[in-house]
Amino acid sequence: MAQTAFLESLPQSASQTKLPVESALDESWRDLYLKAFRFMQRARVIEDKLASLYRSGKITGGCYVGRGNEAVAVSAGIALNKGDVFAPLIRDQAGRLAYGESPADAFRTYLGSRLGPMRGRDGNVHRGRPAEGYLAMISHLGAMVSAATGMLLGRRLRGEPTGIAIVTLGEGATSTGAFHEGLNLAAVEKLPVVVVVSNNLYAYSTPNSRQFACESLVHRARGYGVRGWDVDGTDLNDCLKKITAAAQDARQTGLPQLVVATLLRLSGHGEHDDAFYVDATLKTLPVARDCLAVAEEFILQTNLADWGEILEWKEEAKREVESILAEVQREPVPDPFEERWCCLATPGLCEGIDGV
Amino acid sequence: MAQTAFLESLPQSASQTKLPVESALDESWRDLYLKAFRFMQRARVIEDKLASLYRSGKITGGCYVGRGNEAVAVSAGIALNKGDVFAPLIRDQAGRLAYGESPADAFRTYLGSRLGPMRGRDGNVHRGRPAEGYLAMISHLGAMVSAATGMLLGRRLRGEPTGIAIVTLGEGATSTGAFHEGLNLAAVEKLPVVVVVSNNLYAYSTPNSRQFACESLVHRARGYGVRGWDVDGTDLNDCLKKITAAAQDARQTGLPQLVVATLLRLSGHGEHDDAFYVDATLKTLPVARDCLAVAEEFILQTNLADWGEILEWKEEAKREVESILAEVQREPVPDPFEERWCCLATPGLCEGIDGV
Amino acid sequence: MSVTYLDAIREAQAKALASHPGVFIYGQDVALFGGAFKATKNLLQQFPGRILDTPISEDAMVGAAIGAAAEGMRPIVEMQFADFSTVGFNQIVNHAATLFWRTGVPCPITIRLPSGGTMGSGPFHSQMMETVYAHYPGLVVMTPATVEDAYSMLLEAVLEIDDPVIFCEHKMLYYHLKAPALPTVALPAKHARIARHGKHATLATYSAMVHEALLASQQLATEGFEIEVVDLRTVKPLDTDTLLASVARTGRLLAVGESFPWGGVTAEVVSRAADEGFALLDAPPRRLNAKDTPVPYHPNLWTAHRPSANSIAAALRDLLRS
Amino acid sequence: MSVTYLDAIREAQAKALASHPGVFIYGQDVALFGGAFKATKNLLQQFPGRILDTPISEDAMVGAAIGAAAEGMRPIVEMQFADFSTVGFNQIVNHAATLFWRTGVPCPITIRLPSGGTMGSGPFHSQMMETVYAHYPGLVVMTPATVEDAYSMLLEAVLEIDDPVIFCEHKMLYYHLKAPALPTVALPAKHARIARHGKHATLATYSAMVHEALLASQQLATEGFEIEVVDLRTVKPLDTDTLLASVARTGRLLAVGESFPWGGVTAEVVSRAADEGFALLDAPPRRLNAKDTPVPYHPNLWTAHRPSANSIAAALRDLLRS
Ligand SMILES: Cc1ncc(C[n+]2csc(CCOP(=O)(O)OP(=O)(O)O)c2C)c(N)n1
Ligand SMILES: Cc1ncc(C[n+]2csc(CCOP(=O)(O)OP(=O)(O)O)c2C)c(N)n1
Ligand SMILES: [Mg+2]
Ligand SMILES: [Mg+2]
Repeated sequence: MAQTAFLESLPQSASQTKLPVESALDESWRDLYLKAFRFMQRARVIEDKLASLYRSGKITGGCYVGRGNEAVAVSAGIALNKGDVFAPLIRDQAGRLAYGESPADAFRTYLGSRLGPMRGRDGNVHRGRPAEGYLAMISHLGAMVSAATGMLLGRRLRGEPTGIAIVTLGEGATSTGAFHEGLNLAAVEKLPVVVVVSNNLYAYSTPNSRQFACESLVHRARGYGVRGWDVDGTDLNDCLKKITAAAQDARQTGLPQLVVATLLRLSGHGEHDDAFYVDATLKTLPVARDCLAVAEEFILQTNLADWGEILEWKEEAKREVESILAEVQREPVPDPFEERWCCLATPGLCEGIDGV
Repeated sequence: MAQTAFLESLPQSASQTKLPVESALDESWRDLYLKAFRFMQRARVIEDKLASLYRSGKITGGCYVGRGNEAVAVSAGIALNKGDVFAPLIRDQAGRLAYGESPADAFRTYLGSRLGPMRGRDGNVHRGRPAEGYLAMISHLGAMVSAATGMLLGRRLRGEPTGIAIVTLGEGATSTGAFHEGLNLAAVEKLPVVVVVSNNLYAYSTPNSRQFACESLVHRARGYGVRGWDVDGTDLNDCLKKITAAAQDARQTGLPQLVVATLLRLSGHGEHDDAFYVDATLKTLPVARDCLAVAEEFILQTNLADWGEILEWKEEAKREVESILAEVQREPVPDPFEERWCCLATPGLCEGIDGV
Repeated sequence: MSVTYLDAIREAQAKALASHPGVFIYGQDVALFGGAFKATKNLLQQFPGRILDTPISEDAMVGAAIGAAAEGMRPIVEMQFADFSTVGFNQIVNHAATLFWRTGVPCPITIRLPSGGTMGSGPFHSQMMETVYAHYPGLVVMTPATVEDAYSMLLEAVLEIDDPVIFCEHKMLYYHLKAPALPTVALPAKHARIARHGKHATLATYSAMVHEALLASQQLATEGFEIEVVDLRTVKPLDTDTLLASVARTGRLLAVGESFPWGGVTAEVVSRAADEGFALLDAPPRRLNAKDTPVPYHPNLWTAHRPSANSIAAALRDLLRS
Repeated sequence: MSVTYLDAIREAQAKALASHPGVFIYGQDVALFGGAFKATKNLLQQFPGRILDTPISEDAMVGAAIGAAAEGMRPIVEMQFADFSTVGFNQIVNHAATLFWRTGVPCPITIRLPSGGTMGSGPFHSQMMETVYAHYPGLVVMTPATVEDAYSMLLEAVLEIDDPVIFCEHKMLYYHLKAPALPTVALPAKHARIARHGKHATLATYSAMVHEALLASQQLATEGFEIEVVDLRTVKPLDTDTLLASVARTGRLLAVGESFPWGGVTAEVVSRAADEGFALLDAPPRRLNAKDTPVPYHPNLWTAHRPSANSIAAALRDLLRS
């Protein structure tokens, strides 16, 4: 797997997560941290539930979780304001929650509820509400970068404030032409699009060594003329600090940013995948730390909360998620006889339907 | 056109073309320089002829010349050995000659001769002889990067020496997804593909400001993990030195290289285009120097040859080109009744032709 | 004064820009340069800031248009040549075409494809692409053949249709096809049009081939046959009613297209006629397409590659004899 | 022991790798992982260095395969899903498909497209793409329906055909379709096959729909009608002879496909039959396709979206009544 050089380039011992001194004393930072943590916790609960629905055959198709990616995801979601554009991908449950998505929508989309945003037409992680700035990914990786850019472009052309956009991707998606064209376009258009790449060391089974040959993907930033940010994806402190700073920079300068976070994917590619191919050595390195565990430890060490509180939050999340799921399971699923089988917005143009 | 910042970033006075001291005394360098110069001269003669054929209506379709790009092109062609892979684009007449293409093939392809490499099926700059490592570009920009990579990959898989590949592109082509995927693939596959970008400040009418936002395209090299070379495209010395060095490096390391040469396109995009949109200030800057004139001056200054010799070479080239053209004009053109109208290599599979 | 097909396209865009603040034009060399074919000439001066040059990034151009459309804009994307839309193919067929159906948010973008063959343009600057786009649900595919249609259908595409429209404008018609003036009334794009009335056979076609068809019909008229020429105008949706009504009058059908022969409009037309209009047909319905090779560069080959008035006339004679 | 359709694909690749040193496999996750569907499982161990994982770069994957093919290799490109080939579309239709015609250098690459719908796969992991590829000159498009064909046609594609082959393998058949053993003799890929003999109507179809067609024919048999099922096997070139011979026997034709309804195989089949076999038809030739929307995610919708044994049977009854 020719991972050796890369392995050596990774830190061999955990860079002690340090409480930023300025922040330790800063109440609003503590609030933000705990808020983020609780979204992460909740996302993990939701995804554990999804995985168990999948295992029990209640989800048709695939099931994808963001285990290990929560710190990055939540930071992206938290950095956004209402009305900002968000284009998440498969590992962003925590970010979706932080951005304001109802926990119900995950279940609705996986279970195909007619009341969900996709109404059973599209499923699992392919969900969003574009009318609210929340894009629904298509599967083709990289495609959302230009779409998010276009949303901001549309706003600017209309003379409105653009807000910012955050688009998330895996490192594998950086190999697509769409990623390149999209980021370059955002740079040329000088639009505040923050592209957050989670380099979780694998794209499905493919290691970094077969994905790119540069030392770090963050070195790509300069080649697009955008600012680059190198983030420890296992450390919520680092993620929150840098991703919110990148978002802030985008807001202030109106310019794109490229964030590259490093972490290890702590699941299979999907729940069908046992990830046998993951290098055993990698799993022993700091990059393999579970960001949720790291955050828990940090909270305890710094007395942001005690163990009881953490457990209580988790229990609360579980109760809430259970009850939401129970409701969603009672929601109506699509009825083919009620479908018009017409996919055009314009009246009168559907063949065989509109009398055409 | 928001070119201002960019204009300021360009050198405001001609960086004195200096004869590299080591080279001035080096006979083989002088020979190389003069050889390159004569290819450039000859390419200019061929392209002037093509342009006049175009103006007199003898060429159907477009006509594209490499005026201003000769120093880059010839250096690429000269850096290649027989059997190496060459994937030139529209401004590479000089490089094609240096690589070994017969001057007749340009005319044959423009005039659609049945004896040309494309037999009237494809035209103008879309020509090559892939069986000899010489790829025939498709129009879609960027597409040739991965194809050239694939040729080397094929050789390596067969256990043969790969040789190197040179792929040329304009800066506009760097905005394509194909360019990005291709260069990244070459880097991942660790194949000696030299990508030579001529940033001639315009892509058709589009200035750099609407094409990319980085300070220099050469900064992209690091993001692919390849070596980058920054070249003055108006100076044959610089082009020869760095492009042959890049090729040499590719041969030695087996790794890709990214060369970015800067110059101004000294023609319209095609002969139909008067290039009214080119910034007048740009034309006064060193970047607008005609590489052929610069080389002439250098030759005279350093006594590599005298004016009489230069003129005689040009006249010789003219005579030769005239006579080649006269021959090509007598060559047969395609006859639709002799065409099989079958585009498959496998016998028996063409619908309506092979009894299928 | 007369108006060319190209003028009509420019004027339609000018009118659309003037009528709706959400309209903007996005493409390579469309701003100061006015487009490779000058379809946007002077629009930048009239509508500053709304005609934008893009990098050579067809995927991102379409992607950005989709995003802008989701925000209520009505972008026009100009492909420099139809052939280059293959590089934006994914965004068109998988993103633009599915957006409304998936999310309920309409995607009103118009993608202008300078299409079809002209001499010496070769395999990559000559293609017709209506076939591949019409295949995908969620797209409307227009193929105007006249100056009037170039104008009114483009206006309808940009201002009235809330779905992605693939607007296949034929490069052969740009400069040569003229009309006395821009139209003031218009047939909705979804209706086909009888371009010439006749009774002996129906010739269904679209885009530049309409003119070859009319020439062929003139030839046939001198031989005593009245050919009814149906200009399909829009190929998705396809106006089967007008087609069948014509076949009902004539009993014979030839479908002509400039695309490659496998699949495409002629297959769709003939198979609809055969299915829904079987009893109306007095003879086998026929097709005539370009040949099954890439579009050749040399004029000798190019002329033989695509249907022409002569080859259409020959096919009609065949049809009338059968 | 029995062999699945997927086993057949793997074994064909193993045999091709063993037979010709120019064969290699290029695709995402094909090496150690053995492919998203395990179509290349264990091949890396058997053929070290010849099964290569690629970055997520469909355009470059195909481009590289073209270059390698020009050097005499015979690459197999695995798309992770057929749907993702849209991103490599340009290299396939404009580069691979034109190489031989333009330069005289053959381009023997096989592009494997895991195609078609399975429940819960949604709009972007379910598509059939034979229509768009068959439209382009220079490509051969295979759509095997059986374990035997998956094996022998893939072998023929990789080893014998010197042109780019789009190999549409159906994901629904991967695990469930079984045969007792790999075939030892094979019908050349360009020939259609009579999958069931009958006399009352011809049902022409391909890929997974062959099995729905056979089920529907069983239903019809209990009602007294013998349906002849023609498995087209390869849709470009299309075996018109076998098709017409069947229509000559039955006088009736239904063409069924899982693709979107506009254009495509069913239009090509019906229009060829109507043109070349008009006199053979006793009733209007019919088509049945998927619905004209993206492929839906939820099983309720998905089941209704594509043709099924039941909807085919209904269409047959209709056809037999007409
Ligand atoms: C263009 C394209 N090709 C292939 C795929 C199939 N695919 C889906 S996810 C995936 C791996 C993605 O890896 P990465 O981008 O690193 O994200 P991660 O799953 O690691 O978060 C692949 C290959 C796709 N979705 N799009
Ligand atoms: C994918 C694609 N889109 C558009 C075009 C049309 N086109 C041909 S050349 C050109 C400009 C190329 O500019 P650049 O790459 O800078 O090369 P230059 O002409 O300046 O040498 C364009 C837009 C194309 N060939 N391919
Ligand atoms: Mg990854
Ligand atoms: Mg340029």
